[in-house]
Amino acid sequence: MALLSVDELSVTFAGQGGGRGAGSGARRDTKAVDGVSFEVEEGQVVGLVGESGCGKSVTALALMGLLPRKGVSVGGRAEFDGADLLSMGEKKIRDLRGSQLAMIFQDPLSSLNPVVPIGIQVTEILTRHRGLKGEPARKEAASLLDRVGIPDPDRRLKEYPHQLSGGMRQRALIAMAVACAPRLLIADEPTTALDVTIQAQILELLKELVDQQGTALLMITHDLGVVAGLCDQVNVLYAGRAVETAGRRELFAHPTHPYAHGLLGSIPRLDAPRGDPLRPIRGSINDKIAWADGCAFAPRCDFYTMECLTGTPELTEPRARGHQVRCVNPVLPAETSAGTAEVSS
Amino acid sequence: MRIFKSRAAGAIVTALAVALIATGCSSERDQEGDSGGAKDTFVFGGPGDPGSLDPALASDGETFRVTRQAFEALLKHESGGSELAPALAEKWSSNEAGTVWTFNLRKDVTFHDGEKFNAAAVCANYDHWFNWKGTYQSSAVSYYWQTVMGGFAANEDPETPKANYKSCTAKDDSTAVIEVNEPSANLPGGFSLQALAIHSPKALAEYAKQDATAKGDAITYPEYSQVAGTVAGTGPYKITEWNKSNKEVSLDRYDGYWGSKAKIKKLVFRTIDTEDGRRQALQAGDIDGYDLVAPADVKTLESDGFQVPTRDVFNIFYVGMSQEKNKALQKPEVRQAIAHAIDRENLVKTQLPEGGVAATQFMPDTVAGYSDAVKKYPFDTAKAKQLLAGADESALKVEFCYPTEVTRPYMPAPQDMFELMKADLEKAGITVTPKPMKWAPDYIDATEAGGCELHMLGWTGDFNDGYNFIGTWFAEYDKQWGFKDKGVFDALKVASIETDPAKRTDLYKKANETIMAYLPGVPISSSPPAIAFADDVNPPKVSPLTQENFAETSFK
Amino acid sequence: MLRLVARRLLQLIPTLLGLSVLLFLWLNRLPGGPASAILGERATEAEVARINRLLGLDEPVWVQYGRFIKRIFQLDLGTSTQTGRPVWEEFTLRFPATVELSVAAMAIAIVVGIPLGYFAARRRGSWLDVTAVSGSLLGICIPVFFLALLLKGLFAVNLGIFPSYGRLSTGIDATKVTGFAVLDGLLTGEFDASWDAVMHLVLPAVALASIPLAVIVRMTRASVLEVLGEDYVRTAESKGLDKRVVRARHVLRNALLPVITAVGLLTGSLLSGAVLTESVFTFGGIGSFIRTSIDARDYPVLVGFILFIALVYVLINLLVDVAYSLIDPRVRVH
Amino acid sequence: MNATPDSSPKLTKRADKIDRLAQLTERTESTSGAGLWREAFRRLRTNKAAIIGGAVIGLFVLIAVVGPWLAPYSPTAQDWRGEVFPNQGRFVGPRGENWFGLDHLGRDEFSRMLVGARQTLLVGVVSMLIGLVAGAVIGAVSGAAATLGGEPGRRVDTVIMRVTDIMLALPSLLLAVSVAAVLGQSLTTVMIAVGVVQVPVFARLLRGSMLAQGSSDYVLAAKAVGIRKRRIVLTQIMPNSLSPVIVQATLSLATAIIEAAALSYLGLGNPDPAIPEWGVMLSQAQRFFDNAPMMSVYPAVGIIVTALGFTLLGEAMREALDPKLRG
Repeated sequence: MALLSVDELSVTFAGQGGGRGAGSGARRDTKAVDGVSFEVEEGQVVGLVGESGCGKSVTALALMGLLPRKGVSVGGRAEFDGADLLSMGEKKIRDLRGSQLAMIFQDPLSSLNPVVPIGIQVTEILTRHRGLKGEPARKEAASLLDRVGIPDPDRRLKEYPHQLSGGMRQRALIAMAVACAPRLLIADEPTTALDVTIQAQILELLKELVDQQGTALLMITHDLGVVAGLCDQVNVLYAGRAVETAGRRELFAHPTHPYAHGLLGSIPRLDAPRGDPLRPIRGSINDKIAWADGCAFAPRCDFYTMECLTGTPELTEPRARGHQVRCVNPVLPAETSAGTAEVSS
Repeated sequence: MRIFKSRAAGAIVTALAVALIATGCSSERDQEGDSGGAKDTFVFGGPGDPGSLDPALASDGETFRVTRQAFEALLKHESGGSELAPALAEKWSSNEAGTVWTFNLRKDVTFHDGEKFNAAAVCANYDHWFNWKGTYQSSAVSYYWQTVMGGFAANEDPETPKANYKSCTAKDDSTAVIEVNEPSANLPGGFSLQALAIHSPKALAEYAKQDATAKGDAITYPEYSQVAGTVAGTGPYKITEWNKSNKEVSLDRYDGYWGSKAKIKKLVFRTIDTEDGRRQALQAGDIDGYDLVAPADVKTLESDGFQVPTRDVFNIFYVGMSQEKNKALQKPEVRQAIAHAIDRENLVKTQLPEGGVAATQFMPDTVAGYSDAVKKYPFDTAKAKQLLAGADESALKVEFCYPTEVTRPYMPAPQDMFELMKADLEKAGITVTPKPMKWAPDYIDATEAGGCELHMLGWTGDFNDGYNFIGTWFAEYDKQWGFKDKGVFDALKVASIETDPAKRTDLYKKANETIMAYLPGVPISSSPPAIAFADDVNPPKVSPLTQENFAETSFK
Repeated sequence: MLRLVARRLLQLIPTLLGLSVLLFLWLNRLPGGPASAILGERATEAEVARINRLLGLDEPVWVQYGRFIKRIFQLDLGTSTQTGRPVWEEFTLRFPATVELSVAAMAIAIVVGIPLGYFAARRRGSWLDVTAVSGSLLGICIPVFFLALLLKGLFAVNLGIFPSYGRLSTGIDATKVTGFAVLDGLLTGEFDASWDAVMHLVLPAVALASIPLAVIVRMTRASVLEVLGEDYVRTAESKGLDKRVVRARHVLRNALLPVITAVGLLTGSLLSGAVLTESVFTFGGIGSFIRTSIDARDYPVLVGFILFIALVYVLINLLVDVAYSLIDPRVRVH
Repeated sequence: MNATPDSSPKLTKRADKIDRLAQLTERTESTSGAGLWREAFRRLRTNKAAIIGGAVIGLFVLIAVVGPWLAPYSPTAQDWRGEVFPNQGRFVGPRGENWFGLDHLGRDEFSRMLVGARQTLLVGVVSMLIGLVAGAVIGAVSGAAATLGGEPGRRVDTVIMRVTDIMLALPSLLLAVSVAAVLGQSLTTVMIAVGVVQVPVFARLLRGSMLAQGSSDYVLAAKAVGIRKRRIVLTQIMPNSLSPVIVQATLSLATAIIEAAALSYLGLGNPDPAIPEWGVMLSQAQRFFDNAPMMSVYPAVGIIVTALGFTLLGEAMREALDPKLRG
């Protein structure tokens, strides 16, 4: 069975002022995640793709149990190795965090405590989960930094975050994440804050680490390039729901949900015929309709029909086994041209 | 933050309310708060720190209150009264001219430092003062010597008055003869002043070594006058410590005292500058008595079981007029109008402690020379209006100065008293511009220099002689009043050189009548400075000159 | 570090010099002199003139300024016109009292304020939070002297729990060592004296603490709230660290940085509060002395006090900076 | 399937498709559009603290404006003089004709409170303005010098800031005494004194935010485009530095009123006690606290509540304007 299987995960934030006592009338709640389901197998690299605001990060935090308790309601199940992370007790999930579950965050600078030396920030996790203290802890920390490719680790251990370069900071964070050889590593946009040259290195590093340790990696990104380079399995999220799930090749070859189709259409490709225009998706993630009422993507969709506006569309496998699409009228080979035709006309 | 603030606001208001009600309403007082420990210490609260331990350098009541317990002069005032009585001198007499004063001294008197008291000691003191040099010649240091005895052996400043003191000779061990050049209305009263109290010759020798210096911006008192140890007198108590940071002076009973020994072993004077500070301290049992009780508190204290004995009045509170500052005031009608406009009775009734009286002349009725025959100016707004009209000053505008941040024995609440009189004057159609000033130096300077059209001021007598009151103002031209009136000046001249007490008293009566006819200003009231004691105290006889002798005090 | 200190101390000199000039010019514009302060009703114009001549107040301005500056440099602040003693002596005499009071007040403010602010932030919206926030608001809005009066009226006069004024009860004769009443008692083993001194301290200290306490609570609360939202706290959590570690190492430590600065500045401002509180409780410190000096227009004392405060303030700031650069690595490099 | 030849049905179909869509589509309003102030105001409206604060202040200002006409009696006339005996601790509490009772000179306390509001507000506002203007000028000069003046400018800046530092250090009432000493005691003195205390606060504040703005991208941009320095300061830096100043202004209204009260307590307040002002009334009444506590309570509560009002509003504004807390 899967290492992690997320089933109908939903996260709802109480509206403005809600959850802060009776004082002000709670306003409209916002569903950040609205029934995401996906699976991660041992050692597999799974991608969560979608434009910002589609609920990727929230999903990750929900899995780590890092969402604030107040004003947030989490629904569904997320079985990690058979245990449900969502209903798990504070104490238990603390034990999992850092040892079995680890996470890497987007902005390495703000994710490191500015007034605590790197050394301590690395060793503290060793102390917590591997009972290492004093000299051995320091040694281990040094070797960790070494593994993530930080030169002269012993000096770095004494230094403070602001004294490190962006790349190094992220490496340090990774070092902490893999310190206890976790079984699942969640990386939330680990490269967005870095410049391109570094990005590649970091991705490389991640890749080899997970290969070495057989760690499963949940890669959260908006960058299809990253996905293409890394992931085995890809989930495309829109407005807090998975709209398409497929293997990497399958997805890139036949994007079937109009959104996924649009996403791929909106990135420049060298192999595309010259003069063939980029086709951006109109509107923004802010124009959407509740999944309950229909397909949230409808307002931006070129192909939507009345059916799209009646209730949540079901997951179907219109193309191939294991290639799930949540769409009433998916983009199938016949229509692709038609669809594009309408746009260009 | 958002909504809590809103709740906060609510919470605050209630909290506040509770606190206020609690303080406001709960009026039961706990009497057991007495932290004085064993009852052999009497703590008395005064409004200000003493300036020096050597009374000769002082001119303020707070200093004298303390030193009076440790130092005695040749004469004193009878306990609880204002008549001269023997102190270190058993008998005294003067020649016809009033220039030679003979004192028969008390025997078997010793100073706190063991020195023997005798005629030599007396003369040592007078000569010590007479030979003061440098800063000691500043009237800020030697005010009383200069008022009683004039200048010094060698005056250093042209402005210093010429010496009236001639010599002091020890006829024998117990007879001292003090000679002056000219008779003075300040004698013999002056001999009773604390400022002229007798110190031990040994101490004097010490004093002489030290100098008061004036450098930069103020006068520095000599060390000996600031730290207990050197000063030594003959009084029932001896000064043992002056703890400035604790604002208290401690005295111990002097067992070698010649008279009836003090009843309480230890006497402490503490400074508590505010009126309610002192009251609360007494109520909380921290002190056993205090002076300058706010009139408002007298009833409260009495109903709480405290003793608030009433002193006889020995001061005068008046409204001064500077005729040079505002020409309109030169018209007698205007001055009379102002006199008629002010409702003295109401002021006495609502502001002064029990025993306060409206004044008809520039001295209280306790002073020899008080006259019932003076012209009176009863409260009569209509009359005032009409007088003003007569002098066509109906649109009279005056500037009225009053002091802030001060209470004096004769004016317990200056600002309130000012407001009352302002209202009165305005009723009579006079436009009043208030001019508040800090008591010192601003107000004092302004009034003395005649800088105020109207001002309120007062005087507490040093000793029982009419001249000590009216003489200080009306003996000659004075900027404060800014008038020249031969009649008034002469009336005082003749009185001041008359040596026969009885005759002098009559002359003072005359003077008072002349003054009130001329009406240079408006005498308002005399008020007894209220003094309070805890209920377990047998208080000393209260003195109109606020010269309580705490040796008389004891615990019940 | 040393260079920082040295630089600051050098900066101090011109500042104080400039201040002294201002002060002198101010002094020079002032009416009256010591004479009438001493003589009261009994002062006459002639007297005042004589005394001023005696004090050299009739000399040309520049001569006086020369004297003034010379004195300042000799740490001679002149003589109090009220007490006729050197200002410096008067200060040193009363300084311990005020220090004692200020320290007590600050102690209260910190010991109560930081935990209160911290838990208020942690239990945001709880009754604790509401009380803390409203309390601190009130603390800022209630006039210190009125609060002092309330406290005194309630706890000293009506309930008689605490003494209503002063530093020590008269019954107790404590031997003077350092001048710090509480400390002395402990040193000499006169514990009753210490206790008595403490009792005398409570009310004024509470009154004086009101503002710093309020500020500290608010600052701590705000800054803890901010830190709780920081990414690095989330990182720490994601490492599954113990609550205690997260709070101590990653929340409190960072949250307290701004509070430290605040504490420094507040200490400077305590002195002005002391003037009010001390005068309500006639607490024999510099505060009440200044109050009487204000009434008596005792300018030498006031000038001395201003210079003195300026000094204290600059030194405190220096301390704060040093402390800051010790805790916050980011400051060290610049 | 959507490429159907016949037009009319398609049209209708399209039409109601759009309608249906329109009614379903939920536009989450984006904050980016609204301007700083519009947005701030929007947030203020939803902030209870702001509402309460605003209400209190509104009431206060209203009283300050119309109070004198509402006052049933003259605040200065000692109409009931005969009935109050301060020297015996006998006072007159609330009663039919005098809702708040009488003060220590037989004047109607209620009327005095009403009229006093205006004085109090006057003192608060004027002194705040004094502090604001003076402080703003100093701060602006200092800030401008620092951002654009190069090395000499920076030196000027440090000097100015040193001075303000010291001013910040001096107990407000000492400043007040100094001012009073030179100008003599008057209402103006009080205002100036309290104002002077605010100067360094405003100066530092404005300078601080100007420096922040000075190094911000858009200023750099403006520099890059080669806009003249003065224009940058005037058109770019100043406007954007103002919001914190405005917040501070609101807050210092509170402190000003409290300061003024403290000054009156030290006898440096408004010299003419006849003219009612809450601070003066409080310091006058606290003498009679034991016999007539309410006499002190009225002005005290007045001061505290008003101060609270301004503080609440100020805090709320700060939150509303603070980009960190936005969204």
